[in-house]
Amino acid sequence: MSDKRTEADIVGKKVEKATRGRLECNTVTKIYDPLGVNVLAVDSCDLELQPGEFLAICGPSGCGKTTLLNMVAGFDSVTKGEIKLDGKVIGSGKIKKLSPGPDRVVVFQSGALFPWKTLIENVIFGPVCQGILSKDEATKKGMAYLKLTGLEKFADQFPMAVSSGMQRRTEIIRALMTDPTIILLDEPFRAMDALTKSIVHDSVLKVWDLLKVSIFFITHDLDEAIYLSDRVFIMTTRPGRLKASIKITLPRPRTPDMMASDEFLGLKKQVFDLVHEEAVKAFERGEKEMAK
Amino acid sequence: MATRSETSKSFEKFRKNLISARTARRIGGVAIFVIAWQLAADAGIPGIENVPKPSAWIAESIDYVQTEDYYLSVLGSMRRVASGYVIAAGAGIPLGLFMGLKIAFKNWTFPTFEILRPVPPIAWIPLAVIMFPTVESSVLFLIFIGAFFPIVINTMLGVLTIPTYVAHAASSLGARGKDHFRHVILPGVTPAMITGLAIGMGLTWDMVVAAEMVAGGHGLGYNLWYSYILLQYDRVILFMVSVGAAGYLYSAVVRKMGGKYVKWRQMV
Amino acid sequence: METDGIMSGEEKSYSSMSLKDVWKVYQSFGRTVVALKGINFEVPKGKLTCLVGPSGSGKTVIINMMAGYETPDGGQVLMDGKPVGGPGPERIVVYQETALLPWKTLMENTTFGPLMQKKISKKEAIKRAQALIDKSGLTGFEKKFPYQLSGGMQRRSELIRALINDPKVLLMDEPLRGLDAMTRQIMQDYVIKLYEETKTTMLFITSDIDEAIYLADTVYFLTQSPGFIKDKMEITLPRPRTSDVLITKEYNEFLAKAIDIVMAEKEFI
Amino acid sequence: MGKQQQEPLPSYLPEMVITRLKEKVAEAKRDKKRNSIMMGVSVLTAVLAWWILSVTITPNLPTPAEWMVASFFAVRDPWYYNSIMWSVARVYVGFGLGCAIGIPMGTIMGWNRIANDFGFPTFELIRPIPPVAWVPLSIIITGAITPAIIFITFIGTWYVVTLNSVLGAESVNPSLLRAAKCLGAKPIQVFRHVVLPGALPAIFTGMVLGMAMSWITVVAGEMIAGDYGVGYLAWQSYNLIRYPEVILAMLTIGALGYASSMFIRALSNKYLRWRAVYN
Repeated sequence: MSDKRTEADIVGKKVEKATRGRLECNTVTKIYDPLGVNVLAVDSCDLELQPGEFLAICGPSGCGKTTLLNMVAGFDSVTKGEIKLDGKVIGSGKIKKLSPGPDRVVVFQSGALFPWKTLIENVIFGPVCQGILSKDEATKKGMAYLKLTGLEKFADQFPMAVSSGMQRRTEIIRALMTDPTIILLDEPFRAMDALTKSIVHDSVLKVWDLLKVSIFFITHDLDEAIYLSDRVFIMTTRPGRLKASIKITLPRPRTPDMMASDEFLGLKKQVFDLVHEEAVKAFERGEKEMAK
Repeated sequence: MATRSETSKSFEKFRKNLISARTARRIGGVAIFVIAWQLAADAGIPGIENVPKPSAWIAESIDYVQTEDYYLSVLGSMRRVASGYVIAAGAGIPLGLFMGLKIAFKNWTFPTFEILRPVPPIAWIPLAVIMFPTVESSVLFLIFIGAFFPIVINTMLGVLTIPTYVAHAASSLGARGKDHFRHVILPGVTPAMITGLAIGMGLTWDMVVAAEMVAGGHGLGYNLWYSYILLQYDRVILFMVSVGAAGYLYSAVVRKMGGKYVKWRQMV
Repeated sequence: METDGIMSGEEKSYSSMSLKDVWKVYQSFGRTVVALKGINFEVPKGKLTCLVGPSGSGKTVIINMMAGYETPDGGQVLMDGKPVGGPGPERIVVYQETALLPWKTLMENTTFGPLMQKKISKKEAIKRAQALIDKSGLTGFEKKFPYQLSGGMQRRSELIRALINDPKVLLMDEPLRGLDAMTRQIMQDYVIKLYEETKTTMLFITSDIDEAIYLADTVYFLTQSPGFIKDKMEITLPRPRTSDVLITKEYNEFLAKAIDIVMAEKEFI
Repeated sequence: MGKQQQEPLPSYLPEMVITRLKEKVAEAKRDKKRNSIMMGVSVLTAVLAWWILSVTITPNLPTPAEWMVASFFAVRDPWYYNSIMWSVARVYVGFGLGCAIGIPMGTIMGWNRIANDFGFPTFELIRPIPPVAWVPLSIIITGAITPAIIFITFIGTWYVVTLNSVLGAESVNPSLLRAAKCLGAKPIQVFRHVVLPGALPAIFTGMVLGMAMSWITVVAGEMIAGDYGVGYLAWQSYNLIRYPEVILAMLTIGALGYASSMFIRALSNKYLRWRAVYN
């Protein structure tokens, strides 16, 4: 790309104020019925995500975070209650037909790049499939995004031939290419070593700041939740209920050394106490369940 | 909060008819196949018209199955496959283990083994008939060859694919020599060995049918070819189905016995 | 957590280990890869030492050499001053992937060491194993196979399988990797309690800086290949350590210092 | 390890390490030499065993010397190549049909539940019947020898390829299917861009097994009912008591089988390049 325009121009000018991406969950409930013993997985969750907000959900394993995300994404049906995105109902007790769509894209925990497509082919898959961009328009836009996160050198590599950090950044770009109103991150940085994690965090923050897209992010790691998000919701162990929410007052843009600041420590203490007792309860119940 | 009974009852109904819908489709699929066979035979499509119709075939087969002749041929083939297979397993497993464990032994035997392995077992038929005096011994040898190569190669690969960190952990805990073999190598190799035994069993039935058709004597393969010569087409199909059933039974036995030894593996 | 199961009878004698100017070079297809470039570090007796480095920086090679599965190309691996021989029960490794024998139940795995070394009778081995199993909260799982245990439980069974042999040094290669953050936190406390009670000499390898600082007395920093020890940090946090030390000022100063050391390697990822 | 030019060793390596490296290289050379000697010994022992067998226990087995001489002439006879052409043609037509029908059928059955319900039970009923057992029925249906042999080769390949395609399609990572739906892909696009490529590794395994099975069925068909081809050549040589040609035909069939599976493996390496793992 010989022309000298900065990537922002190609990617679209920096969005000052987000206008879309308002997510509302009112008394959302999910009841599973494996083998006839019905299990209350998510118990009347009320949640509101403002346009362009970076929201994190923390909670022990098996507390229903992923179920909530699946309901918002349209992979799981909602038993009771309603989920609205920018006013349009995308999930409720009445809607049985599941319809995941490009307006709310999921980045998966174990990574879901198509191994048989190169990084650039992965990135342009969304717009080309929906027919909103021609192949070379999508490629130009895709390369601009890859350049933004330092991956343009690896555009023609296959996912398995690049490091996990690079795979994860490509997957986030692939999600952004379809101009979603909201991005759902399902513990995408799990089992990454500290250094790779901090680099991927910076890429996410840089891209979020540029596009102001709403982000719904579930994780186990408290530091990550506080460092990245504007608000942190704590979920109780099963059945998952939203127990409390903490406003993160750290200034933007965030830098790694903020993690050692007193303000960060104070927030971490609050979140830590809320989550720790839930974690121990879940841990004991988990062990007993295995013992049967 | 949704009342428990209301939601679970509807879900119960949903789950019950979901299962019945699937079984209905499955039976439907098989029924369509049989009806198509019946209609095609009636309609006189060039190839199919001299194939017996299912209705006629079932009637004819039921009384033939009770005859002693049929019973003997099934027993004959099954006995041959069993004895050939047992010899192949008896010889194949130790050889596979040795090739996996001793590099020198592997270098000595593997090249010859690799030259002979691609030769399809069926191609051994003429040589078997030349080398072995009686028909029975040559058919037995052919079944042995059919099962021998898969068992040896899979057992050897089984030894080589035991994870190194498990073997390391065992040796650092003090397992040496005979203990290391009994507690690490043998259990570690079992899944691959069972795969080899299952593949071997599949091939033996191909071998026994071909060998009996060519070298003959008695047995399902021989009768299968012989009924074709005598234009008794419904017997041809009956013997085909019997070979399939016997093969399925033997494979199930191997899988069942194998399953007992791999309880520790996650049922993937 | 009383300690009768581990401290059985005679006083435990632990040893120290050290690496003196150790080199490891691999040659494949004409290319020479220097994995370790003159490594020097100490695992002092009765101390918990951590080694931190990005994934793929030769950490596992160091553990394999200390356990005796590989030999260094240059320099020496010493235990109490003497060069180290082949693998043995005095230096036991706990790996990142579970190295429990998949085909043996939890009880059979735990008693495997003593039975192989034929030092104590089967009855005595089962008694000691049962004590360890009860203490690590695995009661009731004796007959389960490894695949039936959760991640946290598999790690604890590996630790007790090692401890029943009273190893002189316990080598751990990223044992908590892949566990979710909650289980990992609880497992870190378990390792600390284990160390503080028995004072076994331990080497704990990890790619997580905050885990290393929380656990260790000394932390060594290994660079991307060619791997060499870039820096060393003495952790003076008080013992016994509990999870509220994570929120103290002092802990976070160590953390900030460690982040700078590690961040210098940024362009490799 | 091919003869790569040795890259210069990094300068900062101390003396001791360089000598150790040289030792390792020398040791590797010695191992390689010992292995190749072992291979030679292995082939020699096989020939020796064959010679002893033919002299003592099974007299009508030709000695290696007889075999060499007879093969020398047999290879000149055009009939030999004619038979190879016939068998190869039959295999590739049968194999081609087996894949052309098996792959789409299997992947669709693996991906779509309704298709699976209708098609799979019937497939499972027929599958235990060994392909060789189809010889008589295929002659009845097709009427002539060559179409019958092609039909059973088709059956042999079709079984294995369809089964592996079903397993391949079923084993596609569900997150990939969800990711594609998330990105707005319609069902057809999900099938073409995710299910088919995802099932490809299993399909290629099926093709390798299918190729081996098709050689088994073609040889069986030619031996039992054939008039041309390598299988017929082997059986005919037996009838004409030309025993060395029997062994030659056997080894030829082995070589043809090996070459065909190499061809399929080469094909799979081209299509599965994306499987090369990091560093």
